[in-house]
Amino acid sequence: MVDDHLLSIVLIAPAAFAVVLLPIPRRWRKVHRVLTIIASSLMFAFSLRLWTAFDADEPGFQLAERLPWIPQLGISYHIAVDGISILLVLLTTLLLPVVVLAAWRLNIEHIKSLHISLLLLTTGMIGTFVAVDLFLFYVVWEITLIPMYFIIGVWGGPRRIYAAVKFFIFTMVGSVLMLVAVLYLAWFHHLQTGAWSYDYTELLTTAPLLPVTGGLLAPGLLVFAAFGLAFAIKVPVFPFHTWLPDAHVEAPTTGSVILAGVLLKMGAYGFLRFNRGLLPAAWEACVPLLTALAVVGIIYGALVAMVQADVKKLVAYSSVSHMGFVMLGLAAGGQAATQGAILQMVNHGLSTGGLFLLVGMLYQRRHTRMIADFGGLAHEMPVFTGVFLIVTLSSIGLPGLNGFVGEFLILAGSWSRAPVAVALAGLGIILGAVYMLWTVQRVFWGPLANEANRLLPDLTVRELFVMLPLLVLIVWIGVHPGTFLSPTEAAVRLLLGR
Amino acid sequence: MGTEVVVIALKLAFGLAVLLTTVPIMVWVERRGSALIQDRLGPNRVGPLGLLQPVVDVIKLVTKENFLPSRAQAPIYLLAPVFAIIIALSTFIAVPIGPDDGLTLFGRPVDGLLVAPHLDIGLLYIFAVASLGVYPLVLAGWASANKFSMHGGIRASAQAISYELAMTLAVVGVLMGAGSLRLDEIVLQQSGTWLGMLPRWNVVVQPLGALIFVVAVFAETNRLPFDLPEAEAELVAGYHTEYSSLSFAAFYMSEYIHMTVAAALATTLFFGGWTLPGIELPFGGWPQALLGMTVFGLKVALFLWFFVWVRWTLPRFRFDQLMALGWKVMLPLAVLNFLWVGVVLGLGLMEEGPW
Amino acid sequence: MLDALWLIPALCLAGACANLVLGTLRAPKAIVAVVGVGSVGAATAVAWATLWAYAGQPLAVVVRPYFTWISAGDITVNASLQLDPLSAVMTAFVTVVGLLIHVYSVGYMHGEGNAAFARYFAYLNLFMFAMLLLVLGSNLAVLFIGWEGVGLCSYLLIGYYYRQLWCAQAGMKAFIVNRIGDLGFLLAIFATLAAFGSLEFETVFPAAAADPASFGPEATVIALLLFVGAVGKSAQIPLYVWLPDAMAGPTPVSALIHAATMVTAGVYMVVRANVLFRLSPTAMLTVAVVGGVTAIFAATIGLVQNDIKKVLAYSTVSQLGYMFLATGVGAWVAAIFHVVTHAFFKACLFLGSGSVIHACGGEQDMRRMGGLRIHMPTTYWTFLAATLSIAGIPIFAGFFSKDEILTRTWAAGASDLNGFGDAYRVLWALAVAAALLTAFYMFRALFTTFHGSFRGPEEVAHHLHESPRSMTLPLVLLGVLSVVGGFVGLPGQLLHLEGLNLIERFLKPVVIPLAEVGGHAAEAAHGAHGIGLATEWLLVLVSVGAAAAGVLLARRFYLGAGAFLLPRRLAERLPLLHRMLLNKYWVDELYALLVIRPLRAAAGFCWRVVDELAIDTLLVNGTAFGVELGADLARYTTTGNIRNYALMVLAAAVGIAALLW
Amino acid sequence: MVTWVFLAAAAVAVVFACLAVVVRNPILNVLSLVIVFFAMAAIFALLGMDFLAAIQVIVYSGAILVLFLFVVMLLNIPRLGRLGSGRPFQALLGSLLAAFLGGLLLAAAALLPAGLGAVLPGAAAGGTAVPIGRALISSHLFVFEFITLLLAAAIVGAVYLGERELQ
Amino acid sequence: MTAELVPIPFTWVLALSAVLFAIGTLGVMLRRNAIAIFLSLEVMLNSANLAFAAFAYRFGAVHVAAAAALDGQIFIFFVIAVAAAEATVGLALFIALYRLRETIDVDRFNILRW
Repeated sequence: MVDDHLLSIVLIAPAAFAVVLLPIPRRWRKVHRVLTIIASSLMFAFSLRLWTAFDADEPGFQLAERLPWIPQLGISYHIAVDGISILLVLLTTLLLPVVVLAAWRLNIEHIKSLHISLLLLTTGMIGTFVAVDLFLFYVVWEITLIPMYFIIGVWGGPRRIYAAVKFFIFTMVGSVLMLVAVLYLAWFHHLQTGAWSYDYTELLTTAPLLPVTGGLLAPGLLVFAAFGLAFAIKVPVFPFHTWLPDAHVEAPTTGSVILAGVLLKMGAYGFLRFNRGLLPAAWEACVPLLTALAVVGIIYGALVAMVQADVKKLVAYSSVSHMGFVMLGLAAGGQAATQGAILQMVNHGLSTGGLFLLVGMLYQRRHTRMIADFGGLAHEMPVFTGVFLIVTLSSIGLPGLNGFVGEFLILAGSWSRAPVAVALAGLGIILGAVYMLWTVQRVFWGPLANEANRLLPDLTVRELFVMLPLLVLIVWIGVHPGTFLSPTEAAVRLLLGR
Repeated sequence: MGTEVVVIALKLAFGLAVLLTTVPIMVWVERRGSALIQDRLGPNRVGPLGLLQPVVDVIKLVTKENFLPSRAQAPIYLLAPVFAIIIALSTFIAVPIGPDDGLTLFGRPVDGLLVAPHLDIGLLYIFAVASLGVYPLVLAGWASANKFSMHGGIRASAQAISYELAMTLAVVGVLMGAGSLRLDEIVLQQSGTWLGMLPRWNVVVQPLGALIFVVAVFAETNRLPFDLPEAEAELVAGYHTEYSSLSFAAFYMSEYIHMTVAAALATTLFFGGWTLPGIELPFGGWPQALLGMTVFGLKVALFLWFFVWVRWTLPRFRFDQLMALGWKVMLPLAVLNFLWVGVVLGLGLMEEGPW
Repeated sequence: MLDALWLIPALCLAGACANLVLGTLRAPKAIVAVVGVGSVGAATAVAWATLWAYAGQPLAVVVRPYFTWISAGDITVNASLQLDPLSAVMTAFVTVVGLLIHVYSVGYMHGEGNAAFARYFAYLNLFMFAMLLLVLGSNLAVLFIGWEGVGLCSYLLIGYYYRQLWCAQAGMKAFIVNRIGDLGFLLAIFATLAAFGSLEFETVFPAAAADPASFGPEATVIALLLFVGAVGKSAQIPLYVWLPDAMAGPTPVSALIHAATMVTAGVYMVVRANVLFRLSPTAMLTVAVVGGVTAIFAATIGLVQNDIKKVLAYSTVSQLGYMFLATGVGAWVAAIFHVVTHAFFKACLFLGSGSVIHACGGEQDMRRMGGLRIHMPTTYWTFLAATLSIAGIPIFAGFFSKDEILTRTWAAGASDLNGFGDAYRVLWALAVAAALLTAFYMFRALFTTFHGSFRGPEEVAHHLHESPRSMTLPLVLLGVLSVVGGFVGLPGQLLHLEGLNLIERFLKPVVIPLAEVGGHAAEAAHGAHGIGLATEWLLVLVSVGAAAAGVLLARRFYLGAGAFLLPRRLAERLPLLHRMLLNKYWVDELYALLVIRPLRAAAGFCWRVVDELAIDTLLVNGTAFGVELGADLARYTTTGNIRNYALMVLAAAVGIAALLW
Repeated sequence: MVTWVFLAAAAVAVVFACLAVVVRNPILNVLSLVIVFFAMAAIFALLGMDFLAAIQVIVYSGAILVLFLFVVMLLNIPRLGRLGSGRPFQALLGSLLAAFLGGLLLAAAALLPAGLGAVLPGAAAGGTAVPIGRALISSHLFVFEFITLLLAAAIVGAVYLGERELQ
Repeated sequence: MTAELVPIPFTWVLALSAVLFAIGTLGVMLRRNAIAIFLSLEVMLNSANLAFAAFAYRFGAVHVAAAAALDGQIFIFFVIAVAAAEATVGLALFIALYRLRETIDVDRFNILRW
């Protein structure tokens, strides 16, 4: 029974649990916390079951569930996982208990609503990764928007409303175009086969037939652009990234972690799944542009991160840079590069998520994120420093930690296709070391610069437990990435082979 | 065509006569009854037992000046009492006063002599007309250009609207039992016995509905304890403060006609109309009709006495209490009755069983 | 025993982890020391046992794959270790020097707190792990792990005294400059992968050697990129700037990482990839030129440094230049030989300087030392032995290796290697000059530190003492090795005793067989040097002469009655030159001007102008403003008058009705 | 006879509708409308829709217009402004359009093939109340329930709007 | 089952509906008082009802057998219900507005204005 509907359970359980939380009075903060942590851990357990039930050698969709939804239009509730999405589902369910635990002591209003938002968000995010029906995909894609909007707008920093609205409108602009593209694909499918369908597996037969020649207004290119814009904004790719720093800076730690950890992946996932999978011809035509944007993003993000005064903003811009690597891997399109890009999504979720968590812990202690307010923390908080350093090293791609594996595969896979791009992206690696280490330098090393930082408490046991899963995975992926690479292999091969 | 016209004419004449004579009688009953209750004599000088007192009153009224306040809206002011009478009278048309099956007149079968025209929407018709009852009061109150009148008018209509709801809902219970809007069918449905021994009257089957209906009817007719629209202590005489002479008489009459109609309705809906519990008459035709009319008349008379009795026994409500009672007690109770009838019907208790 | 190969680095890693835990528990130093030294000791024992077993066999290449590290698409990278003569040599001296320095550190770092002490040993163990991984790795990727690992440890150890900002900054500088080189290495890995489809040494190099013609261009690219990595790690021009600053770390760290082992990783890597280099004359020449220029360049700076560790640092840079010069002329064995001897004498020198600094209470400026020979004889004698060794005085270890390099360079010039004979001849001249300068500044350091009279403050003078046993023991051992270390590479051909050169014989399988298959010109220069015996003896004389001249000059300048007078006068005579040398040719300032400031300006431009102004304000909020403006205009149609609206509705209704008509 | 009754009712409806729109005394407006609705009820009855006729009277005359009357009295509006006052141009345009629309509809009615209607056979025996009632709780149940929701919402809204003034 | 004919052409009913609709529209266009506008609206609603009735009367009998025979009447029923709801809320609004502005002259209300 459980196994038959495993995917549905993983997908629906968070939302269902949000409903369970609804009638509990919001003053029972502890009850909310305990229940949510139990529920989120349970969800993670379910997703682990998903992982074990998953067959890595099967390239196509697995554990599928399909129910007619609006049969007249060929819309169905069709969910399934394949090697590309399983990792991201797991990342999502892993980060949920982590952020709930991280927000444990947070003395904020409406903890109940925060948890409900988080749970709904989780359903949306998982849905994005498991939806096979494009209409369903659009719905869950938009569902993620609303809780995130609230998380930023309600629990955020001083400019939260601006940031939330910016986030919302940016994403909305893209996703509305995406809806148009989805409808167009269904219509085209109808034109070709006489049947309406929004199903990815069926659109695969017709979408590649969209003509891409005939100038910039070729249907294939337009659909590609519509999808691409939605995903590019989410990733974010270079010129569409300005919502990210604002959103990250203003969002609470919880939001930042989820935003960086999962939401950005939705864009890259979309690129791979839809732009690459459905429109290979248009993809080929756009590879130079994507590569260029990816490289610009890498260097640009790193450069801008370098001069930030706010740690969170710095990490946000570093996300732009890191996601540039993912985009580069996708653009290169080889087996290795693509697998690397998927792994790098996970890596980025872990390391940047970890950085946001750590910055959040620091913020909770000092209520500032300005680098200038710190200095010489290493002596006061040695364990914190150590953990921060490990996550930093993971972020800058030290071999033996996770970041390296992803970057290695991406760059190695891209080399034969675009050596210049790889070399330029390499500059991004150097700059990454520059800004991250410079930050570490200014925050942790040196004499104690600010008396307010004296005797700051070190990591608590709870906080250590928050970081522990991330650290374990950082090392695990770094030392034995095969665990996480092998499931993606067959699926990527199938996708690229089309 | 011929007999129809005759029947209609007869019926109208009879009804008019009965109702119009009821009014003076009721005035007398009321005055004598109040005296009885208050342990005094009441009018006893004019005629035997003061029976002619109403006649004298009428003469007095007719001879009074028909006063028109200077700022009154003349046409409305003058038309309001007329409407009042018309509406009161037209309600009665639909009420069946006796069994008319097999009746012949001048050798031809007549239909609808006693059971008004077999109105398919009978009950709805009554509601429709009753709902218009507010207009004369409001218009009179407004047209008088007098704040007491105005207030009285507004009170009257607010009260009427409020209690109409409860009344309608209570009647819905009756409708459910009968499965018809036709009043004669409702009456017939109440003949016979229920559960083997009880009269099959709706008051027995759904006492709550009957209670609500009766209370609501009190409010509808603006009788004590719900006579707030004309509470003399508060509003002089309410909406008819400024009226005199025949206009006043019209209002006065309409009130008593309303009362009579209400009594007739209550009888019809809840007390078996012209039927007697458990008695199957061995004869039909005119004797049966006459007997039925007598029974009906007696029941109505008892109800009218009940009206008087209550009026002189209970104190007056405060207006907010009145509204609270209407909305917060009567309405829910009416719904409860509604449910009760549903249960009774659902359990099959209304059917003729092996009782 | 060979199966225990993985134990060698693993033991060190275990030690590091244990010490990290001990550090958080603030365990007593004794335990930490036992764990720290013990783990490295065990690793050393295992290593030597393994080597013993290996040496007993025909010197085949032993590859031990453990698991697949990365596998995606056509990229497969194994986590595997390899034992061949080259890695054997490296392992041998790395473990020994590492162990000695661990022992030394127990004494040197005694003043630290428990946590800091444990942290130190954790880092040091971790370094040993990374370094051993580096030398034992069987492919470029594993090598790269070690490569970055040692870089990390270097970063951590340079910034060990993190509360001093400049220490931390030096660490960061080291890491970032190294990163630049690492990028080259990484790109080289990608290029290798693209060209050969594998990163395994045993796959790539035979393939390249087998088909030199078709792999020529790739080899050039790969070799140059690899060399970029080596330049970063081994502190060559232009990326040498981090090494002098790296002296901010504790002195044993300088000895182990920044003199003996890590910085020679570049040389190791180039030698490892000698097949590829040999396929590319351009790369060879580049390596040689960079090495030669660095040797003389760093030596000139070393002339005027007053910080004893800085002198040693520049000498390290200079010596590394020698090694690259050696690789550049195809003297692979000589390069490795010099790596080994350099490890001994430079570690000895650093430890000696550490001992001195320890005695002087942290003072590093030689101008406030002097006459220490009396107070700390052990240190003096070991230091002297190492100085003689580095100066290239015969019998001492450095003489053999350095002489070998000079000879080979000359030979390269003489045989017109790859057609760049003139360049090699110039490089030889530079190398000889550098040898002279080396002898000079090393003896300058020796004389100013140990001879004459003490010039420091009085209170320090009272405390001058010999270092504890745990420090002197390694000193003595290293001193001995500085003396006798060269005997493994005796230039037998000078005496017609071909078998004397043990190291050459040992390393031959790494260098020669492949070349024989390739049959390349470089081999001609190598096999018989291509020069006559007489010339060789002459060259020996020249080099010894240069060294002697340097020593004598230093004696003239810094010893005796006229000490320090002559140099001061010289400095006054040539102020520009002196200032230039003192300020290290203003290279740091130049980098700040040419790299760092433009970078920051570009970053600021990107942020303020591109991000905030162009994209966010103009495009994003501009669009929003446009919409708002349009809405502002459009809202004037809403008059607020309901009847107006009703009229519009009616008009629309009529219109629709008419349309339907 | 039926025809004449219809014509009479129609005439009454039109005349009083005009009065309801034109007369400046709001009470008279409401009363005129009452009469219009009565005429409508009559027409419904003529067309065999007795249930609707009753409902028309109960709901419109008995409830809605009473409410209007209430409000008119409550607000004590003395006299309405002159017809079309305030915005003459708009009034002119509006009347023209309204007239045009009316003409359009009339023309449409005229162009339709004229035909006599029919009263349902059921209407003769037992009225339409029962079949409509059955239809409401069977085939139109959803809309019926939805209407109850709408009414509930309207009540809540009205109560809210009224309550707010108290604070 | 044959339907009982009534001698009223259904187009007459439609025509009456059209006339009433026009009158209602005129009222909405010409009146300034909110109540009066509302009354006119009711006229319009009723004219629509009448149109429904006309068509139900004309075509309802055609579908005697079908359940749709009563649809026209049921629609009128619903329209009446909606009108009731509308009147409730609308009048409550007017009262609220009146308390706010002491007038219900719609020309005096421009709170919706730009």
